Amino acid sequence: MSQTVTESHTDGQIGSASDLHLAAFRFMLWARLLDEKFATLYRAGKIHGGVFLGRGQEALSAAIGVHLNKTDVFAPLIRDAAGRLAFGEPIIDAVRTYMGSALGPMRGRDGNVHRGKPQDGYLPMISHLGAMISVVNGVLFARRMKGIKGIVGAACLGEGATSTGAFHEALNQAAVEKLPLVLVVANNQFSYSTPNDRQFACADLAHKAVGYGVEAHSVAGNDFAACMEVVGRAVARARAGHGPQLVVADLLRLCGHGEHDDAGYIPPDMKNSPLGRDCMKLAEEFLLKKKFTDAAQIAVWRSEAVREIEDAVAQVQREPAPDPFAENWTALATENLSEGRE
Amino acid sequence: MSQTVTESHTDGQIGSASDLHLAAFRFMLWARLLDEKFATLYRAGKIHGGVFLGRGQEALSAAIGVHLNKTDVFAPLIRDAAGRLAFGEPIIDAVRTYMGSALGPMRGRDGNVHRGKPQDGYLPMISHLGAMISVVNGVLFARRMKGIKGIVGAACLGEGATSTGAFHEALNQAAVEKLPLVLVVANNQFSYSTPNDRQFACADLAHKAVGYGVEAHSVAGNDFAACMEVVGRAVARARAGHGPQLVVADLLRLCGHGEHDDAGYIPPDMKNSPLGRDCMKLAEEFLLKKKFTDAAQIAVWRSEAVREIEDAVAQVQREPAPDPFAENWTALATENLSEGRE
Amino acid sequence: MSITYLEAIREAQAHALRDDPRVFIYGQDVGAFGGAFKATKNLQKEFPGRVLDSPISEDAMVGLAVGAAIEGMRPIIEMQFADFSTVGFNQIVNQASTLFWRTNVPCPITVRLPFGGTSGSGPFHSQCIEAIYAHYPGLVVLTPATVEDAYSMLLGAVAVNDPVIFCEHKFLYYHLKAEKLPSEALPIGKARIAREGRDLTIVTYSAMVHEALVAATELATEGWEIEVVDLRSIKPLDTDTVMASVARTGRLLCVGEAWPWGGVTAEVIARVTSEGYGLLDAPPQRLNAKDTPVPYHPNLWAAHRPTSRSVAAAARNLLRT
Amino acid sequence: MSITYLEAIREAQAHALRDDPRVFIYGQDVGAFGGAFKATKNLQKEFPGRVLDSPISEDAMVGLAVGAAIEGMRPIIEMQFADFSTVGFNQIVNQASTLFWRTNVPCPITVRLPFGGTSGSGPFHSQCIEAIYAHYPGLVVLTPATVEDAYSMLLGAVAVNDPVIFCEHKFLYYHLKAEKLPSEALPIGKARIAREGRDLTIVTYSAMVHEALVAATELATEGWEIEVVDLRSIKPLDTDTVMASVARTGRLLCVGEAWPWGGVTAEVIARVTSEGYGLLDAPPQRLNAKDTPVPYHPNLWAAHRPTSRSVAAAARNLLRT
Ligand SMILES: Cc1ncc(C[n+]2csc(CCOP(=O)(O)OP(=O)(O)O)c2C)c(N)n1
Ligand SMILES: Cc1ncc(C[n+]2csc(CCOP(=O)(O)OP(=O)(O)O)c2C)c(N)n1
Ligand SMILES: [Mg+2]
Ligand SMILES: [Mg+2]
Repeated sequence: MSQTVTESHTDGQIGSASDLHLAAFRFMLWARLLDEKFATLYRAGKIHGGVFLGRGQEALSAAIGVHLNKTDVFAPLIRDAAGRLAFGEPIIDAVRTYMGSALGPMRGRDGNVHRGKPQDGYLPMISHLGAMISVVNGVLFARRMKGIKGIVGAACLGEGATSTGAFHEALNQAAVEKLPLVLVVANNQFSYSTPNDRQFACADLAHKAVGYGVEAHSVAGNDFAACMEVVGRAVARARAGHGPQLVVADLLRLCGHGEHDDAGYIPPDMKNSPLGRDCMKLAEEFLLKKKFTDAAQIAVWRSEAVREIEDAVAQVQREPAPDPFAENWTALATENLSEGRE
Repeated sequence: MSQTVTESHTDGQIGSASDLHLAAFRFMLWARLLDEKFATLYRAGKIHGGVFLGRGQEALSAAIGVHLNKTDVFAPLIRDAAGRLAFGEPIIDAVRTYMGSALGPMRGRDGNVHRGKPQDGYLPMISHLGAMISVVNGVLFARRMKGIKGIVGAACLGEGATSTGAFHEALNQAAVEKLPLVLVVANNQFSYSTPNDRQFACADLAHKAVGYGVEAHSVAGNDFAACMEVVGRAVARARAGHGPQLVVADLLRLCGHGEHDDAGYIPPDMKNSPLGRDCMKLAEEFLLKKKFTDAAQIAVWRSEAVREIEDAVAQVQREPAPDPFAENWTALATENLSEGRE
Repeated sequence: MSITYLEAIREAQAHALRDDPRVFIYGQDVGAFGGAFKATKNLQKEFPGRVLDSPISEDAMVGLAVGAAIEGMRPIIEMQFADFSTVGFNQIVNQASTLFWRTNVPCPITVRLPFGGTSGSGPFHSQCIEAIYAHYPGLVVLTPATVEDAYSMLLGAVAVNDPVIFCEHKFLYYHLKAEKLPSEALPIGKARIAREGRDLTIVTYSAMVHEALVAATELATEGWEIEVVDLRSIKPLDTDTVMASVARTGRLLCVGEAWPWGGVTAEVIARVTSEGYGLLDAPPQRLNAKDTPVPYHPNLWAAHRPTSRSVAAAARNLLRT
Repeated sequence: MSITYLEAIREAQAHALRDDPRVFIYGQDVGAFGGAFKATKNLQKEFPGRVLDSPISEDAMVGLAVGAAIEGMRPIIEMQFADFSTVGFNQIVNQASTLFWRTNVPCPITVRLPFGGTSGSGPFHSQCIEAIYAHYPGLVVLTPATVEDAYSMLLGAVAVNDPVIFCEHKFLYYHLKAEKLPSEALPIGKARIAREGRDLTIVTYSAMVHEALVAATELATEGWEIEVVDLRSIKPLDTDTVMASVARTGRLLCVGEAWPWGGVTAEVIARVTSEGYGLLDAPPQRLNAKDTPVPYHPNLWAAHRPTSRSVAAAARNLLRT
């Protein structure tokens, strides 16, 4: 997969709009199928701990991923399988992390959505919501000190995370430093089960921007074409030196908070409203209508994706589990300062 | 003093505008002179730890104090001697706290501006900026649960404190609960030595309100009449059930961060600008112009204030210091659960 | 009928809400949803207006509780996971814990921390940070190990006039069952002899009590009689019960699921050796988790925390000393 | 010429900035103003663009440092007071401390905490919370007690490839003076014998080293030879040096300015008694602050924390055992 899909995504340097859209769509497709595979494995008891899907949020997530270059910075959250793939994460890294493989980037130490490679500007989330934003700031800040220009850093979060002190401090910090931060808020109307009227009281989360002195962008988060355009614009503004950009996307997650949750708290009315439309379907319709591709091609991609995912899972299932005796059981890089090992 | 000044301030039920203005002015005067006394004591080495003045911020502080009733809630910060007096704090409580008297409300356990009486809705600040706001929310929330209506809670802070996560979480919480919170931000252009361009990037702090879904009020913080009007309006809006109110007042502190600081970082230009005008002078001019009072009367008040302050200090200086052997050295209300005492 | 540790926590809250109009519950998803673990299931329906969803704002959640406590209420705050209480840390350790000492106004809040390791939960959903809170003055820190204690100690926590950090172990939520809820209980602050013995005392708390009991059963087949002390409360810590047990057995092994530096095991050993030195026939020993974050993969997790097997091994070593 | 503890901290930072382009300083008022305590005086002028005022955002300050460290920088974060680090707590204990373990990417940040009691500073500007950080894996916690150590250990902290919590005692800032800065130093992680003796070992750190030394001098007039071990680093903790000292003296008194539950004194006693039980001729003892917030009034403050007088009294008791 890392080959097939990233082929057409040569480090953000994709020629035409249609190329970029097709690339994004393929990441969405791969992400949707990958998520579904994780859900299946979860139900089969093959995954330890929780499984968190991005179902319904792939368009937004892919849009941010495809607009980042390899030299940019990315801090995705739990529903960003699409953006992760678009940023260059090989499928096998996702599978290895979920399965706790010793060969994965997290070596079985952390799991599921907690994965990344900081040395590649791909920051592995800690669970505490809002906490990654200031870390993105730090990377951007350091790069500026080093004279590196033209890069951006994107951090994703849900609308619930905007209630955290960490979100506030970090967005303000980015604004004061005028950092090229793109903050993408997926407003999926619920944080876990909590509806927006128990989470915030502003008419529109995009209204927050003026209070920080940053630019805001609103978008229908399940409208693929709109996401591509609006997120693209936000990334371009940040890259051009206009400081932090706040993107607020309205949408619905078409799944539970995690696979243990049936999302019974989402009212049917809402599911049946425009908010509840599946971005995958809308994206497909858009591409077909624009004649960027055809149904046969999509079917080919789909089966390619399924095969690659199955292959990755099969491979990882043969891989060694982490061995506690091979662990050095220290949290310090400076081994001679570590203590408490046996 | 608690008599003389609070006489005309019968629990917010002051008859005419001129009465309220006069009351506020007298609190300002008392506060200015009290602060000056603390500064003198500090220079004489008579006070342990720091001394923090409200010089230049008395109009704003008094305005909030006089608009609160005794049954309201008040969480002042370090520059609120005027508001504290207006809310009903006896001078002697301030002096006892600064001098660490065993008879003061804090019994020598905490000092200087860290004073209050929670049971009277007068919340003693902890030092961590922003931390008192959610506590005010809690009192308001509890009173609403108990069916108590028509009250408001005010929290004061500096512009620097708006950068804290605590500020953000608490203001959002108040907005979600639609609590009658009045948040008074004294934007004195510096947080300690840090100028506003290193603190925030929005054009106007009042712009933050829309991002929380609360109402905003801006005012020239050294303009006595304006403070009275705007703060009065904000308190009335909160009391009438319109949810949290954010008041942003622009002004300058006419002193150091604490008495150890000469505020050399405040540019002379700024001091000489309208921002740097002394609210005491403006208030006096206003009262004289309006013929609410005359210079002779003000002179009388001033000497009354000086005498009361001197009396209070003299009294407290004769009072016992806290006796470590009389302390029970437990932090728990439940004595039988406390441990570690000797 | 049988009732789980988690249900006991729900029942205690229902009981508290029923008996005391000053009690309310505030936390993320605690309302209609009934909480991430369902510890408040149906409570919002049963007690309208008194079980409220909060924004994702741990700092403000605790701050609100303190304000409400000042006003005479007795709030229960549910943290979704103990690990997230670090974001509300300041309000707990600087606002709540100091209020009474500063002002003479009590601060009766209960902060529920679903804590401790479960398989596959990883570094940010598994932490045992009870010692962090116990270090600060002004807090009571409870760690119930049984269904009965989960129930009665939570009722006790709400009744106490001080801030209580209530550490409920997620590993015990569904596993642990009792026939019925207790009508009587040891007072808050007292430890319990979970198993009597005369050869060695294991002092522990929360989920590790059960690992210790399994180890004790195993060691019994080898002829050893192990006494297991369940601390129940780590602050205050019932030194008397611990000392009395050590006086009987002469040997002390402290077991904790938390990280090794400091914490309950160090505190217990420091107390026993400074106050009851002569009681010991062998050096006191301790067994903690390893000094790294809690790993995700079950293989690593099982090696990271003490288990009945490693407890038994440590006990055997100590018995041979 | 003489140099204070505070000046040593400034000099170490100047040195680090000069020698290593990856170093920068970020904190409230550290820029033109030179910091609340003047620990960064003139540094912004000397090193333009590398000493930056931050907003009042402790969480984001630490988060930014972690991001910069990922990018290869070596940031120094100044907390205005250690007490305010509770607001940046989560980024320290969950982000910075876990980064290397999770990802194999080091996190070389130094968080400077001006800590400890001074007269009249009260409950929120006096705290000793080093044990809170030491409890978490992934952090190094340093507590220099001398001007020389303030200098060399801060240089060492910046050089270490891990997050370092650098606890600099405010009481020592102006009081403590040395003739010159050292060119050599003990390695980070090693304790120091601050005074040799053979009758009793006092293990302590930071400002309490000086109280212990005064007590030792006083006890010398009574004929006792007290050995004082200055831990320097509380995590890692140099058990070997402590044990060797206790092996010589047979008696152990641990002194800490922090609160009594848990902490350094408990950890030291737990280690010595479990690993070197036979070395002790008397029960180990400890002396800590009282279990309340730190009081404002000097009379109360003096009774709250250990002083040379109470250290001497505790030592005398132990010598008589
Ligand atoms: C500081 C903090 N508190 C609580 C949680 C527990 N938690 C995990 S996800 C979640 C809901 C997040 O909602 P939102 O930000 O809207 O993202 P969504 O799941 O809707 O994508 C909560 C409360 C957490 N991770 N961090
Ligand atoms: C969380 C926190 N960080 C740092 C401090 C230290 N501090 C005390 S006052 C102050 C400046 C406050 O500035 P501002 O809020 O503008 O109020 P002002 O002093 O100007 O009235 C700082 C940084 C603190 N009290 N709390
Ligand atoms: Mg959401
Ligand atoms: Mg200010």
